Amino acid sequence: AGTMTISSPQDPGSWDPVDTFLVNWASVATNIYDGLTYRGPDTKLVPGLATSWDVLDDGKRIRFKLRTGVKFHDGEAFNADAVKFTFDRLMGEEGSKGPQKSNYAAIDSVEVIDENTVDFHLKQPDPVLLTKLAGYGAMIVPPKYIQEHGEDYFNTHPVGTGPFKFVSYEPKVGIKLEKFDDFWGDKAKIDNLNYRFISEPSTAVAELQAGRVDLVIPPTIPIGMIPTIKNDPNIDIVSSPSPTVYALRFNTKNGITKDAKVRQALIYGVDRQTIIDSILGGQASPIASFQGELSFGYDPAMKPLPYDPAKAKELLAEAGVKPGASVQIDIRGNDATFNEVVQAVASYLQIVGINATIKPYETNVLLNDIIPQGKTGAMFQQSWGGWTLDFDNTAYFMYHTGEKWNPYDSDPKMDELLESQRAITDPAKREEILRNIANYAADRALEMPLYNLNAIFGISHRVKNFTPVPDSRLRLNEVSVD
Amino acid sequence: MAGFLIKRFLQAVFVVFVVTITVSFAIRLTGDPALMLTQGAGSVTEADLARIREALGLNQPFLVQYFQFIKGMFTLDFGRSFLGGTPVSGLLAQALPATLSLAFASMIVSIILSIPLGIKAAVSRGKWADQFIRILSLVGLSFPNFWLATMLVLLLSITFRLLPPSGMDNFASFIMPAATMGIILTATNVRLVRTAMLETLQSQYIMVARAKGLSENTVLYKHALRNCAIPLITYFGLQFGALLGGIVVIERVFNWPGLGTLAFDAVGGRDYPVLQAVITVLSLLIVGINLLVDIAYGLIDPRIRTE
Amino acid sequence: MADTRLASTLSVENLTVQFGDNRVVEDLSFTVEAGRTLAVVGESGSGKSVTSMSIMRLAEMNGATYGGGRILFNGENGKIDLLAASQKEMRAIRGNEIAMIFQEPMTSLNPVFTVGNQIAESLMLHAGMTKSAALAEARRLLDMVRLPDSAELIKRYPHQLSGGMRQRVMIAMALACRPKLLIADEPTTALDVTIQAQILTIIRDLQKELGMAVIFITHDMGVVAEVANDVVVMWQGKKVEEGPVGQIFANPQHPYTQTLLGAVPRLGEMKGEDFPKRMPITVMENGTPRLVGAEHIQKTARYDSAPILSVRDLVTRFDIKKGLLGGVTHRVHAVEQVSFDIYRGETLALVGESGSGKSTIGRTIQQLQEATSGEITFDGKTFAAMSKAERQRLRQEIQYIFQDPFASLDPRKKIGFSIAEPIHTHRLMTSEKEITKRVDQLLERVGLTSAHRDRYPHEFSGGQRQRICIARALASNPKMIIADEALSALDVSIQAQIINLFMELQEEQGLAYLFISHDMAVVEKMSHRVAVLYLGQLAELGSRRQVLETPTHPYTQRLLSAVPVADPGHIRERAVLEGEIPSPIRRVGDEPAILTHREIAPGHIVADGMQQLA
Amino acid sequence: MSAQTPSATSEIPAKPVRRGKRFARFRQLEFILGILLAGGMCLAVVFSGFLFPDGGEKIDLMARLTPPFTKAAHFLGTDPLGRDVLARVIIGGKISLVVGLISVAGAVVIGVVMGLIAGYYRGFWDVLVMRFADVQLALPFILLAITFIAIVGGGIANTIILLIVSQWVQYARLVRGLVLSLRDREFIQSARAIGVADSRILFSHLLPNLIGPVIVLMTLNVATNILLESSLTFLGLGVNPLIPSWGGMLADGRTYLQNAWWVSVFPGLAIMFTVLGLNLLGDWLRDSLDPTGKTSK
Ligand SMILES: Nc1ncnc2c1ncn2[C@@H]1O[C@H](COP(=O)(O)OP(=O)(O)OP(=O)(O)O)[C@@H](O)[C@H]1O
Ligand SMILES: Nc1ncnc2c1ncn2[C@@H]1O[C@H](COP(=O)(O)OP(=O)(O)OP(=O)(O)O)[C@@H](O)[C@H]1O
Ligand SMILES: [Mg+2]
Ligand SMILES: [Mg+2]
Repeated sequence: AGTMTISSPQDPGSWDPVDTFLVNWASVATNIYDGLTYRGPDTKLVPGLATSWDVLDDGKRIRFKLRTGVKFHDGEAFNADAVKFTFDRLMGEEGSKGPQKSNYAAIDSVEVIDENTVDFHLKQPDPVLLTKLAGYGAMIVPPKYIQEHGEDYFNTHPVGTGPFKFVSYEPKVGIKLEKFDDFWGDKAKIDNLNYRFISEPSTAVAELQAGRVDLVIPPTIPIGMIPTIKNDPNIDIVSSPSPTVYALRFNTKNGITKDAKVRQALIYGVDRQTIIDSILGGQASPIASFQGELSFGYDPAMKPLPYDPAKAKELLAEAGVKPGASVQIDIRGNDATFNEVVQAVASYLQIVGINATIKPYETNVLLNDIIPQGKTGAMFQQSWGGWTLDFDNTAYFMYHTGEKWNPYDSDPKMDELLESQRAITDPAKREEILRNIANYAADRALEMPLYNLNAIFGISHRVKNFTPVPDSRLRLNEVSVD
Repeated sequence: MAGFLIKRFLQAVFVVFVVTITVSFAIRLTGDPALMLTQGAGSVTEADLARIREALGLNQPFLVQYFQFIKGMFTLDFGRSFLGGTPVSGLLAQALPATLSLAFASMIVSIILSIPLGIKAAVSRGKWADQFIRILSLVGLSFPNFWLATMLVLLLSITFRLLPPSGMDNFASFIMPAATMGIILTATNVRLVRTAMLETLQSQYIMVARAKGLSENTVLYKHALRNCAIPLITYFGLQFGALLGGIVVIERVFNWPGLGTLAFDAVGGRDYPVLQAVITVLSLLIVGINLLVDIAYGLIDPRIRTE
Repeated sequence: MADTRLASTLSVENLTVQFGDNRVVEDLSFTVEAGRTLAVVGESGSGKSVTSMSIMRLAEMNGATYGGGRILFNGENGKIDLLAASQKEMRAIRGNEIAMIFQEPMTSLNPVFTVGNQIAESLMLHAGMTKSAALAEARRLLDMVRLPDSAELIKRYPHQLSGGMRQRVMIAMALACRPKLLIADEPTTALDVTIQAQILTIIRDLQKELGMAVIFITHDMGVVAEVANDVVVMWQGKKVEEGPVGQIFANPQHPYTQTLLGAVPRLGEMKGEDFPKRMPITVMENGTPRLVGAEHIQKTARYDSAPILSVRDLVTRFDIKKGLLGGVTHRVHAVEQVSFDIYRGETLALVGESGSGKSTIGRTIQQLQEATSGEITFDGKTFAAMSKAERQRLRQEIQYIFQDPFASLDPRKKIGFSIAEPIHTHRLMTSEKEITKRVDQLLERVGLTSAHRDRYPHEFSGGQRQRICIARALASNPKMIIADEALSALDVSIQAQIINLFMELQEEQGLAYLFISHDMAVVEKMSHRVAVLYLGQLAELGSRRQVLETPTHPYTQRLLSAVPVADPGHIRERAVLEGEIPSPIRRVGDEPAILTHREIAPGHIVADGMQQLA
Repeated sequence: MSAQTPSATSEIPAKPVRRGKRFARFRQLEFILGILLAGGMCLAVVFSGFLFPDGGEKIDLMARLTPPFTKAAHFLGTDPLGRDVLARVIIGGKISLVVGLISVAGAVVIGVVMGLIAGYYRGFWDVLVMRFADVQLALPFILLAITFIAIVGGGIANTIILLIVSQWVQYARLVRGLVLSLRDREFIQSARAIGVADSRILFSHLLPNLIGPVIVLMTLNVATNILLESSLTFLGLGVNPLIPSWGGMLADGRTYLQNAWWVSVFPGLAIMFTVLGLNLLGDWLRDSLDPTGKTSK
C-alpha cells in the first residue's frame, strides 16, 4: 500500500524498448516489462519469462522454455508468439529506426517451437546475449496490443508483463504506474509508483529534503551534496558499486603522452586514493584497469599503480620530459564532480612538473566529435560502464583498432586478443583472456584509471526494504513505504 | 491598417525564416543525432547509423529537410521528436502554456514591484529613499538567477516548508519561480521607471495637473504614469521576449516543463525537430509581442493612434 | 493703501523666494482687486513665473523655499495666508479659487487624455459633479471660449487641436470652477498675432462676466497696454516700479522701465521712411540706462546688380503616409509656386502666420529640405546645375540662424568649438592659433569677449546665445544669412541690440538677409522689402512701405490689424477674428488653386483670389 | 511605430538639473564610494599576483571546506578542493572583469556604430540593423550559447565573442532611438546647414549627446555579463575551471550552499561590490560628462 515517488533525471521520450539506450528508460521500464532472463541487484542471471534455456549447436542456437500463465497488463496472454513478435519487431522495420537493434545483431531468427518453447537462431555465438536478454531492447511486448493501437500509441502507453502497469505519462514531467495484480512473480507492495523527471541535481535533492520525493536515483546526486543529505534526519544515502568507471585516457599517438613511460609517470603522479577519500567522500573504489569489480573480466590480483611522485619525476626525466611541459585535459562540461576531480588531478600533475590545462566541452561534442576524430588534448575524460557488466563491452571499443572510442592506438596484439574472446562461449576461458587484455592495457598504460563510482541513491526513511541496484534497472516490487 | 498588417506579416516571415534557417543549419554542424541515439551501444556499424539517419530523414540534403519542416509548419505538424518519436506539436502544446504563464507571472511581479518603487525614487530624486531604492536594485543585479532561486528554495521549501521546491502543480508552484525572475527583472525596471518618470515629471502638464488641485497620487499614477508608459511598454515588450529566451535556467532549477527545458534538452540531444519548432514558436511570439506593444501604443497614446 | 488691501482678492506682502542660496524673488509686494488686471512685466529671469508658482504653492515642488512674507488670499473661507496653508488646504484652493494658465501653452495639456476629460477633472474634484454633468459643463465652457463644435471637441485629444485652440482649452480649464483669481503667465508669447488677439479678447470678456481678478505676466508691452489696469515692473527679482498702466507708459520712473519702453518697436513708427533705419538704443549698464549708437539710414541694397538669390516657382510638399506600407494619402502643401529675389545688401522679410511655410522656404534654400519643384539660383547658378562640391560650398556662403539659439548649439560643446566649426569644415584656415584669433574677433564683434570662448551654451543668457549663433554664422564669411524668427524669443531690449548688429553687418559686408518673422513691428524696423506668405503662397510682395503702408491683400490687412499697440490710450477696432487657419494638408490629387499675381505698383505684387480667405 | 525602441534602462539625460546642496554632496559621495568599491576591487585584482603568488591554485584536500574566520591562513575559508576562498575571489576577479569589461566594450563599440548609422541614415541601414535585432531577439541567449560553443568551442575569447554577438543589439537599439530623437534637433541641423561632414556629425555631435544613457546601460551590463558567464558555467559551457572566475565559483558553490555557504557567498559579494561601484561611477561619469547644469571655471 502507499505511493512512492522517484526522481529520475531524464525523460526518455518513448517507453518502447526498441527506441532508446537511456538508463533512465530502464529505471522505469524494468517495472513494466520482463525479459526472458532476469538480472537483479546481485547481478546473477536468473529465469525471467523463460523458466529455463539450453545453449545448443556450439552456441548458435538457444532454446527457451517459457513461463506459463503470464498475462500482459491488458489481459493478453504471454506465449511463444509474443516472443517471436518481439524479436521480429526488434530486428525488423520498427527496430531499424532505433538504436537497440545493433545490440542484438547476433540474432538471426526466432522460431516458435510450441506455445511455450522458442528457439533463437544466431548468426554467430554471442557470449553476452543471455545477459542482454534481461534488459532494454529484449523486453517482451504484447503483439495484439501493438497491432491494435499502433506503434505511436505504444510509445506513450506501454504494456508489459512486469509488476507495475502504466497509468499515465506527461512528457518532461513524469510517468505514473500502479501495482499490477496479476503479476506472475512477487506482487508489488506499494500501490502507486510515480516518477518525476528532474534534471537539476540540487532540485532533486531539495525535493527529497522537502519530502516530496522518496528516492533520487543516479547519476543525479552530486558528491558535494552527500553531507547535506546525511545531515538531514529524514533522508539518507545508500549506494552500491556500479559499472561506471572513470579514466583519463591518453593520446598515444602524438605529444609527450606518446611515450608509455610518460603515461606511467602521470599515473604514478596522481594520488587517486586521496581523491576518492576526500572529493568523492569514499563513494568510489580505486581501479587498476578500465573496469569495476562487478565486471566480467575483473582481475582481483591487479593492483592500481601506487601514488609515487618521486617515481613519476624519475620516469619523466628518463623520457626526456622537462619540468613545465604542458598537457591539456578534455572533459565534459556538465559533470560537476568530475570537474573537481580533474582539477585535483591537474594540481597533482603540477607537483611532478606538468602543467595541465582543462578544457570543458559540451558532452555530445566531446563524445561524437572530439574523441572519435582524435582532436583531444593529451588526456581526455572517458566515463564508461555497460549494464551488461562484461569487459568486452569496454575493452573492444576502447582498444580495438579503428573503433570509435579508440582514435589513437593500433596494436595488432591487442586486436588479436580482443577478437579471440568473442568467439568463445566457455566463460572461464573468456574471463582469462579478458583479464589478459586488462593487464596488457595496464602495462601499456593506455589510460589513467581513476575510480569506479558507486551508484548513489538518496532515499527517504519512509522507504523500506530498498536494495540499491548497480545498473539503474530498478525493480521495486519488494519495496514498501510507511 | 491593411498595410500595417502586411508589413507585420512580412516582418514575421522574415524573422522566422532567418531564425529557423540559421538555427537549423547551425545545429546540424554540432553533431549527428544518430550518433547520439546510439551512444550507449557498443557495436554500432556505419550501416546502423545510416539506417537510423534514414529513419530520421537525415539522409536528405539540408534544404530538402528545411523545406519539409516549413511545409509541415503550415499544417501545424512539426514532425516527431528524435528522442522517442513523440509528436512535437504535443510537446509544444504542453510547454508553451507553462512558459507563457510563468513569464507573465514574472512580468506581473516585476511590474507590481518596479512601478511604485521607480516612482518613489523619481519623486524623491537625490534623497535617501532614491539612493536606497537604486542601491537595492543593484544588489538585485549582483546575484545570478540560479543562485537566488536556490536561496529561495532553501529558505521557503526546506527550512520553512511553505512552498514546493519545484514542479508545476498548482498556484503555489508559481510563487518562487515568478518571484525569482520578477525580482531580477525588477532590478533593471526600477531604474527604467525612475528615468522615464523623471522626464515626465518635468513636463508642464504635470504642474498643470497639480495646479488643478489633484491629489499627488492622481498626478503620479494617472497623469504621469500614462505618459511614460510608451517607453516602459516598449521595454517590457523587449524584456518579455528576452525573458522567454532566458527562462532556461529558471526552468531547470524549478523543473518547469516549459519551452526552455524543451529547447535545452533538444539542443543537448540534437533533437532537430523539437529545436526548430521551439525556435519558430519563440520567434513568432516575439513578433506577436511586438505587435501587441504597437497596439498598446495606440491605446495608451492617442497621438500614435491617429498617425 | 489699507482700504484697498481689505477689498483686494490677493495681496502679496514682502515675498521672498529662493532656490538654495539663490534669492530669485526678494521682498515683493503687490495687490490685485476683483475685476481688475494686474500686469507683471520685467526682464527674463526676473522672477515673474516663480512668483506666480509661489502663489499657487507649486514653486516648492521645483525645489524653491520661501524666505518670508505673506500671501493673503480673500477666499471663500475668509482671508487666509497661502504661505502658511498646508498642501491639503492648497489642493482645495488650487484650480478652484485660484487658477493658472501656464507659460508654455503648447505643453500644458496632458497629451493622453481627452480635452473633455481634463476639463471635467477639476469640476468633478472641486464642484463634486458627476462625470456626465462635468462633461456637459465642459461643453459649456468650450462654448464660452468660443470654440466651435464643443460636443465633438470634448472627445478630442490635445494634439488634434491647433495652438490657438489649445490655449483656449487651457483658459476654459482655468475658468472651470469660476476662480476668484486667474494667473496668466505669458499666455500668448508663443502664438502669432492673430491667435494672440483672439485670446486677449476672450480673457477680457470673461473677466467682465465673472468679475475675477487677473494677474497677467508678459514681456509684450503692446499686450500690457491693451489688457492691464495696473502694472508691476520687476527687475532682478525685485519690484522696481508699480502704478496704473497709463502712468507707467506715460511717465516711467525707474531707469529699467524706461529702457524697456524705449526698446519697444512700434508698428507705424517708420511711416514715410523709404529705408530701414538704425536707431540708438538704451541699455542698462550697472543699473543705469545709457544710450548707445546713432541714427543711421540703412541704404545698403544693391538693386543695380543681379540678385544674389532668385527663387522661381518653388514648391515643397510633404507626404503623409497612412499606415506603414500604405501609400501616400495626403500631402502638406507647405510651399506652392513661390518666386522672389534677394539682392546684395538687402533684407527681405518673410511674414505670415504659423504654418504658412516660412521656415520651409528657408530650409529649402539652405538645402536642409528637398524642393518638390522649382528653381533656386544663387550667385547666377541654379542649384540643379551645381556639382556636389559647389553645393557644399553654398553652405559656406549661405548661413542659417535657427529660431531657437539654445537648441541650435550643441549643448556638449564649448561655444568656441561651435563658432570655429564652419572654419574647420570649409578649411578656411588651418592654423589652430589663427582660428582661435578669428573666433575671438567674432566674439568681440557680437559684443562678447574671448573669455566666453570656453563656456558651454547653457551658461549664457538668451540674448548672448543669439549673438553666439550670429558669430557662428559670420565665421564662414557668408554672402547671405537666413534668419528664421531669430528674434522672437528675446526680450525687447536684447532684441533691439541684435537688430542693430544685423544692420551694422549689412552695412559693412553687404550681407543679404532673408528675415523670417511674424513680428510686424520688427519687420518694419529692419527690412527693405516684405513678402507675405499665406498657406504656402505669396499673398503680397513689395517694398516695406508698399506692403505696410498700403496693404492690399486682405490677409496682409488682417495680419496688421491684429498687432497690439503699445499704447494704453489706443482704442483698437479690429476685425472680428473667428475660426481656425485653413489647413495646408490636402488629399492626394486635390491640388490647391494657384493664386495669380498682379503688379499694382512698380515692385508691388498682390495675389488675386481673395475669396479664398473668407 | 516600432521606430522608437528605447533599450534596456535608457536613462535619458535629464534636463538641466537644479540641485540643492545636499544633492551635490551626495554626488561626491557617489564618486568616492564608487572609486572605493570598483577601484579597490580592480586594484586587488591587478595586484593579486603579488598578494597570492600561488595563484590560489594550491589544492589541499585535507583542508577542504574549512569554514571562514576560523583559520588565519584561510580567512574566508576554503573550497571543496581546499583552496583559499579569499585568494580565489580576488584572482577570480581577473576573468570576471576581463569578460565583463571587454565584452561590454566590444558590444558598445559595435552597437553604438550600428545604432548611429541606422538612426542617422534611416532607410536601408535602419531596416537591416533593426531586422537583425529582431532575429537576435528571437534567438534565446542560452540556445545561441550552446550552439555557438558547440561549434566553435569554449574558452575566454569565445565567451567574450558570444557575449558581444548577443548584446550589441541592445546598444544599437538604444542608440538608434536616441539618434532618432536627436537627429532633427536644431543643433544637428545647424551643423548640417554649416556643411559639417556626416562622420563628424555622428561622432562629434551625436555621440557625446547620447553617451549618457549608454554609460548607464554599460555599467549595468558589466554586471549582467559577469553573471552570464556564470550561467554558462552553470549549464556546463564555461571556461577552463582551473582559472577561477566569480561566476564559475558561484555556480560551483551552489551544490555546497547548505553545508558550505561561504564557497559561493563571497564571490557573490565580490560581484555585488564591483557592480555597485561601477554603477556609482557610471552615474557619476554620466553626470560629469554632461556640462549642462554646471558652471565652468
Ligand atoms: N527650479 C528652479 N531651480 C533653480 N532656479 C530656478 C528654478 N526655476 C527658476 N529658477 C530661477 O529663478 C529665476 C526666476 O525665474 P522665473 O522663471 O520666475 O523668471 P521669469 O521672470 O518668469 O522669466 P521669463 O520671462 O523668462 O519666463 C531665474 O533666475 C531662474 O533661473
Ligand atoms: N517635415 C515635415 N513633414 C510634414 N509636414 C511638415 C514638415 N515640415 C513642415 N511641415 C508642414 O509644412 C507647413 C509649413 O511649415 P513651416 O515650418 O514652413 O511653417 P512656418 O511658416 O515656418 O511656421 P512657424 O511660424 O510656426 O514657424 C506646416 O503645415 C507644417 O506642419
Ligand atoms: Mg516665466
Ligand atoms: Mg517656422
